[in-house]
Amino acid sequence: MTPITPAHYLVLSAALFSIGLIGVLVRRNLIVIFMSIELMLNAVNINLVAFSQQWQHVVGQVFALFVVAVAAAEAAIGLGIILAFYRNKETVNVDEITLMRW
Amino acid sequence: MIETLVVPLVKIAVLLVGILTAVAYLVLLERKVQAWVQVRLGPMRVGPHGLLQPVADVIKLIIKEDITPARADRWVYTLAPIIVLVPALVVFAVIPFGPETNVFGIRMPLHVADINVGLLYIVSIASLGIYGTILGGWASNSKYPLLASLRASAQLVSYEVAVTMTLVSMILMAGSLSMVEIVESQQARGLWFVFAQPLAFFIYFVGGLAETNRAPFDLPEAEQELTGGFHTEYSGIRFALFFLAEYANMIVIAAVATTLFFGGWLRPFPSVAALGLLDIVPGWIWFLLKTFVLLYVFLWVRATLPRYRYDQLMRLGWKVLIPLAIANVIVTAIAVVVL
Amino acid sequence: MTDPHPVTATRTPVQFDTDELVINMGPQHPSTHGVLRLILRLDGERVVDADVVIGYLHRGIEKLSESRDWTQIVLLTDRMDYVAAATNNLGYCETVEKLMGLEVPRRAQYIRTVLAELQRLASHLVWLGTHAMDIGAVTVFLYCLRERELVLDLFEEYCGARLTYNSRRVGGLPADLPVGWDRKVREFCDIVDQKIVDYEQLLTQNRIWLERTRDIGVISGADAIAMGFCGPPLRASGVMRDVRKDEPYAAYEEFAFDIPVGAAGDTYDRYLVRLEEFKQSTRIIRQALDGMPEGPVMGKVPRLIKPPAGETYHAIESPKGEIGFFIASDGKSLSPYRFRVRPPSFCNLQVLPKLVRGHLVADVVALIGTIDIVLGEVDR
Amino acid sequence: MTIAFYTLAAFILALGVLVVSTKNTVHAVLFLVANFLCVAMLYVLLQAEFLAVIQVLVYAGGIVVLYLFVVMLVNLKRGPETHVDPRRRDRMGLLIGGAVLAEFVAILLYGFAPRATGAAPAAAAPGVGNVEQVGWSLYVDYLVPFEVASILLLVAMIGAIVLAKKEP
Amino acid sequence: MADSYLPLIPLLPAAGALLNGVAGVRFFGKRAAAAVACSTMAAAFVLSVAAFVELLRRPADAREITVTVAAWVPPLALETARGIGTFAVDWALRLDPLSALMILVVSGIGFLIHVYSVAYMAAESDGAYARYFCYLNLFCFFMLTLVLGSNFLVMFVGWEGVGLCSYLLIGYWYEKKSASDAGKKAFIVNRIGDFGFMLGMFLVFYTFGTLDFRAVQDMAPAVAAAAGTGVLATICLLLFVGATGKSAQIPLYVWLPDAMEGPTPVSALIHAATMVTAGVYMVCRNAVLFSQAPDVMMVVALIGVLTALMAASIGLVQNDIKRVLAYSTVSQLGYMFLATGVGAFAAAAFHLMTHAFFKALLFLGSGSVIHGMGGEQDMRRMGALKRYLPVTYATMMVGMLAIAGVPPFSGFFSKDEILYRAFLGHKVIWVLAVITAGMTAFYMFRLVAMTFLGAYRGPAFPGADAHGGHPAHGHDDHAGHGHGAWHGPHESPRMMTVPLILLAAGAVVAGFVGIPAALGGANRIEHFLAPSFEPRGAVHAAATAPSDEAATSASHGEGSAAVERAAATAAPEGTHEAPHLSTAGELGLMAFSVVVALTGIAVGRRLYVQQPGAADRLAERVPLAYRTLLNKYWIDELYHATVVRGTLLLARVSWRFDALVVDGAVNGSGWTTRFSAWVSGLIDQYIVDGLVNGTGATLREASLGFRRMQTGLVQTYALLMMIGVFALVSAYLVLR
Repeated sequence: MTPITPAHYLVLSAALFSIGLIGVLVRRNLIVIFMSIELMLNAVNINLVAFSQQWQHVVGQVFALFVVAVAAAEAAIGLGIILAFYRNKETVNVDEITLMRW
Repeated sequence: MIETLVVPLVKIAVLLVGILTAVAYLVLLERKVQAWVQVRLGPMRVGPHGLLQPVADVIKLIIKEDITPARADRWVYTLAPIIVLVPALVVFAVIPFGPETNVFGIRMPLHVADINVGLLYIVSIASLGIYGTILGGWASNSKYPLLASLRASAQLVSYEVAVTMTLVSMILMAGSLSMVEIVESQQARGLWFVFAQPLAFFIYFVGGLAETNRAPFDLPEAEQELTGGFHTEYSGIRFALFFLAEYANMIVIAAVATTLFFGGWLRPFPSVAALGLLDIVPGWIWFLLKTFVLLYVFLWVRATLPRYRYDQLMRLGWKVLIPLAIANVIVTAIAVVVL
Repeated sequence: MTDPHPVTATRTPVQFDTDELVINMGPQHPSTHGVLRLILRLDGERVVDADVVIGYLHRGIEKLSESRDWTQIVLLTDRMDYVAAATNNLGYCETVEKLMGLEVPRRAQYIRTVLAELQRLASHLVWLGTHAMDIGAVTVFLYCLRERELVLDLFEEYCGARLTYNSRRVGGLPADLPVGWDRKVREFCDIVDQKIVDYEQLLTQNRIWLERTRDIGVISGADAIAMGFCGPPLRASGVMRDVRKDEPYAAYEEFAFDIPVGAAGDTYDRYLVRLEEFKQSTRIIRQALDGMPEGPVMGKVPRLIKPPAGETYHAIESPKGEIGFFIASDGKSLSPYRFRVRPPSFCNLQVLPKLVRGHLVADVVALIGTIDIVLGEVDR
Repeated sequence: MTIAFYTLAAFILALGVLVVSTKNTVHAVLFLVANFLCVAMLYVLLQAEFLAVIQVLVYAGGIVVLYLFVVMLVNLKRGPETHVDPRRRDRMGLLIGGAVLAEFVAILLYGFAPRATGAAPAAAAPGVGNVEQVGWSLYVDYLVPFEVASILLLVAMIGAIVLAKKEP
Repeated sequence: MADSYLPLIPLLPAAGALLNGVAGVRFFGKRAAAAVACSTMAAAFVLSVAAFVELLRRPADAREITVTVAAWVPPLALETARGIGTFAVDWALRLDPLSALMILVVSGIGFLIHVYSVAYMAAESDGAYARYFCYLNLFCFFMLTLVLGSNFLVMFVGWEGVGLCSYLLIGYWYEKKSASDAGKKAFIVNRIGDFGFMLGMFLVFYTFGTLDFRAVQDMAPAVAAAAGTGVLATICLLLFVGATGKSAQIPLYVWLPDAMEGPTPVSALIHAATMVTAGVYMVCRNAVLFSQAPDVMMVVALIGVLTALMAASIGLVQNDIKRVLAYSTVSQLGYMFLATGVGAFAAAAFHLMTHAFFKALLFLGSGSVIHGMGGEQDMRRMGALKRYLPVTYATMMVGMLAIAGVPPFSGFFSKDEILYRAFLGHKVIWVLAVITAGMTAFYMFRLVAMTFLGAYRGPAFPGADAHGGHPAHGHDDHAGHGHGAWHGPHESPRMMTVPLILLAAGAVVAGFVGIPAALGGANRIEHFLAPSFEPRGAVHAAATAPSDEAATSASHGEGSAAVERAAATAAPEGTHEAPHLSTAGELGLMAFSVVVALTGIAVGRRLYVQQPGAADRLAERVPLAYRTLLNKYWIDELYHATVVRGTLLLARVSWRFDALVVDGAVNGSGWTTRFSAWVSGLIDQYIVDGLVNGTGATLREASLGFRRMQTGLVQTYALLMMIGVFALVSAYLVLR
């Protein structure tokens, strides 16, 4: 089998990214949307690690680490918001959350 | 090829069988210990002095009717106990039972795998255990189990933080994440880390108690209050799995404690030459002995201490243990740098 | 059946919250000392409101007594507070004697006092065991029951029964003490004194125990009186009230003993008060045995007990608190016109909702234990 | 090596699709966890053990637990999802997703940055353990970002607490 | 002493006027009003005589009493030619020979006329009667003030007052339009004159710094020397204009003939004796000034003689009895001015006094004729009244002779004096004067003849004897002032005839006062008046014994009038006419003038008595001359055409000018602003607003479009982002 080249990883991450993207665009449940975002972030991480491995430099992994940190923060805050919103509006259906419109 | 494939598999097999039997007999041991404490005999009926009681239990649980509550989420319902048990067992892969010894002519280290992120591996796998509790409570689709599972997972999460902090301080001491190297560093220093870090051990032990929902922290399962905690709805084999998982976790905590604090397979006072004769006893016997002692303490505590109330429990966790652990880390860090 | 007490309907939700739960601490709950039903409304862990439901053990003792003659009623009193049957009998007999104005021989008084104190010890042992187990200390429960076995043996030796003694007769006692009985009692007292020390070592200084009982279910003296507390819980709140001292009956005035009084009125104080009562009871028993006079055990009592028309009320200090008997007879019939009992458990139980409000679910269990109620007495 | 990669890749993509497509949110969360574990294993393949463990510890152990919590709290009393806003353009979303994917692949296949190096250099086994390397670079080269990240996490923590706290 | 009661003289009539005016109109009956009026006049006359006597008692050069009644204008600093002078004027009255003469004339004749009016106005209603007497008294008050005024301003008050009263009295019968018109005409013409007078007064003050006559006279020679005669000439000219207005000389005489509309006694008093003479008095008062301006004197003289000639000529053909007398007054005034013009101030004053007598007489006579004829004034319907009004006829005859200048009547002496002086002055003037004298004699005789002699041409009346000519068709008089049904001409009641008789006596006697030296007379009056005309300092030949003025026969002092004929040795008075004719010359002149008079009368007799129709025939022969004279040289028309129409035209023109130009300008500017506002409004509305709204509208439309993009769905926004990414990436791919 052909040796695994970083390209393979990139294709994989692109695929994963677009799956996440579709999840964000299509799904109605806010939490699923958040999860799709997590997927997209993971895709990015895969990319980073793949490049780090390709150029034998650990900076990719460090950066991936930071991405994970940010993802954690984002998840915390996002869920907090969902919870607060749910407490007031009793729904997580993104279609019903249309307050911020003209 | 054989080395890399067969030996690990054999090791794994041995490990699994060993663990399962150990767990079973641990249950018996607990009931015996508690009985003695309470001026009674404990199970005597099955086998001499009730020694076969665990076998009876297992058979009972397997035979018993396995009910799934109505409208419960069948997949998750069945998955939950498995999710709880698997991490408990998987963790053992990393624990070094003994030094390089030859077994049946093959020199091999008495541990399944030694990965340089060993300790981290243990912590992360342990953290997966939470899912089982939560999903268990959730899947049974009734009020009390859900409440209990939320409470249990909250407890686990908070104490996991404390435990991890103590491990960090140990890593500082040992200078490496790999379990084997930790033990070797203790050997090198000729000092069990428990004496160097008594506070860390205490926090680790209390954390361990809390993580396995035992003794003073066994509120979620408190029979008296919320009718049996999150595995009320379970019966039969699934309940057995939960039970096994609980005890397996106990063993894990004990095992990790021994490796980290009590010098793994090292004999007491490893550096003291005088006690050379103690070397006769092979490393892994010491390991098992120390683990047994710790387990006994687990059981002993359960029999005596009353139960913490939930909020006291959380307060203890967050306001006492975690700060202490962090302080400990800082102190050790300074100590390591200075020494 | 429809829920007789639609608690949820009557009380409007204080504040809309996603997870306000209504939990039934149902009749058959491990820590409810019998068939007490407690409907709790929780706000997360905190108890917002509680409603006590009783009546599951109601046998209509008071109504039954109206169709029985005066001596048969003694049997009924056994089954009220089944943990402390002796005190019930004593209370009932003394009330009838008071109504009829009978004179009870001093030896009977002394024996009655010994039996009452033994009964108090037994009741407190049961209380301590269950209370500790509720809070998690399982082993303490076993120790306590072990001691209680000794007391039951003593009673069995005297009146043949372990629980429903039927140990009193109007006017005196059914029989005199068996030979060597008092020696066994003295041995028992020594064992109890020694065991009390064990319990104190086990619990009194235990961090977790303190954590679970200190400042839990605090009741001030004034509130205690207002709410109708009696017995150890009342004394724990700092109110000096003991029927044995205030209105001495049987032979109490002849013995020297002091009444333990608590300060803060929380669960821990009640625990300390009852622990102290152990010591006082053994002390009384020893004094009684030492000073046991000789003489008949049964006063002059007409064959057919027909108390004159009238009504009276007489209270004695049962282990749970002040138990009072009110009997009214029309003078003609053999059975009482009206027989009413003022049970201490019932009075202490009514405080429970106030005690529980604001505490956590785990505390509810401890609080039920601390007021030491027996549903038999509550429901009658 | 390659077999592992392909299986893992398949697993990851399958789980990804499942996460996006399942109706039951809890199942979605579980698939997500599984997905993360597979990714962790992928990292191990890429000799990024430390990151793998972190992935398991932080992502699987922490974040998804949060999701599970929220899902449970939210699903407690919720009726089925009914309201569909007519202005949704799901098909358009799908289309765009696909188009973007095609774009990326196109870029990859037809060579991307002028300096495409083609074959990946042999994965030289580094003398020093991966964790040590990461540790060094993290605390030496990227100390400032590390501190900033810590502050970020602190802020996030405070924010989450404030948001989720019930009014007194 | 005089100065105590001097102020009373004018104030008494004033009191009378006030009483009559305020109370009379409502409460007094006829008798009371008349009594009040006449008594006050009588008192005034008595006081005047007393003052006159006291004056006489003083030495010649000290005959001057000045009384300051009250302070009038507070001192006011005004700039004058000689630096800042204080303009301070007091109510000061001065009695000196001239004014004494005048007050005598005014109060005397005034009193007689009052008596006459009592009867004449009997037909009036009570209110009107009282009103009439109030006006009359008021007139006398003003006239006395004018005469006694010691400075220009007091005189001017009187001046204006008399003008007012003349207007009131002329327009007495204000219902009659012709009367009120005449009143207005008189007043306006007088005002024009007064205007001149005022300017003169201002100039006087400007040059002299004071208005007091005596002061002015003292400074006159010095000022003349210093400022030159130019200033004085203008002052005199202006004053003279005032005089012509008041005394009806050439340009401003037109009002007098129309003034006849008033009741006859009024005409007699105002238009014969007093008011008209005011002008002459004023000139005499300022004799010193005038003498300083010889060329002005010449002008005065010329105007005087021309007026006399012209008036006399008109008088020849007039048919209305009062009109004839009016024109005769004008001509006689011309004579007076002629006298002043030639420097014969005393002669002028003398003629003024004599004229007052016989002219009043003639007027009152005509009044009784009119009264008799039931208001008929046209001579052509009179005649042969000699039989019916014998007294009136006699007195009228005396008056006629006096005015004609037949000796020994007063008219002769005064007129002759003037002629003499005129002769000395300028020969041409003298000739004209003589012709005028002739004419005067003719028309006076014509008047008497047509009225009293000849055949009766009046309306028939019961008891008319055959002698009456064909009765003229009934021309009833205008204004029913006849009393009751008219029973033919009858003599006036005694109340009217007595004053006539007195006046007739006066007319005769008055002349003797000024008999010229040539005739052996002492020309007393000239010496009496001399001090008034020379500057104080001038000493002239001491007058011999005080010439006693022939006291005019006051009605009550009739008998006692000491008629002394003191022949004052007429020392050449100080008037400085150059040549002096020998006595013989003088006598010759006198004779010549008598001859002229007699011829006039003769001609009149021939035309009217002997051949009644002769006059008419003469008239037909020279129709043009006759018509011009009849129509008064069309001067009225001339004035009307020029002045009246002129002003009207001027008014109309100025109105049009104002309307067109001024209004035009104003409206025009208004219009232009409105127009420009309208235009800018248009611009603003269409251009500016257009722009603003335009941009607003376009923006709104655009934003509506975008709004649809904002659906509020989070995923829509994500979608848009992704589309953006897709576009970018594809761009990257394409462009790389």
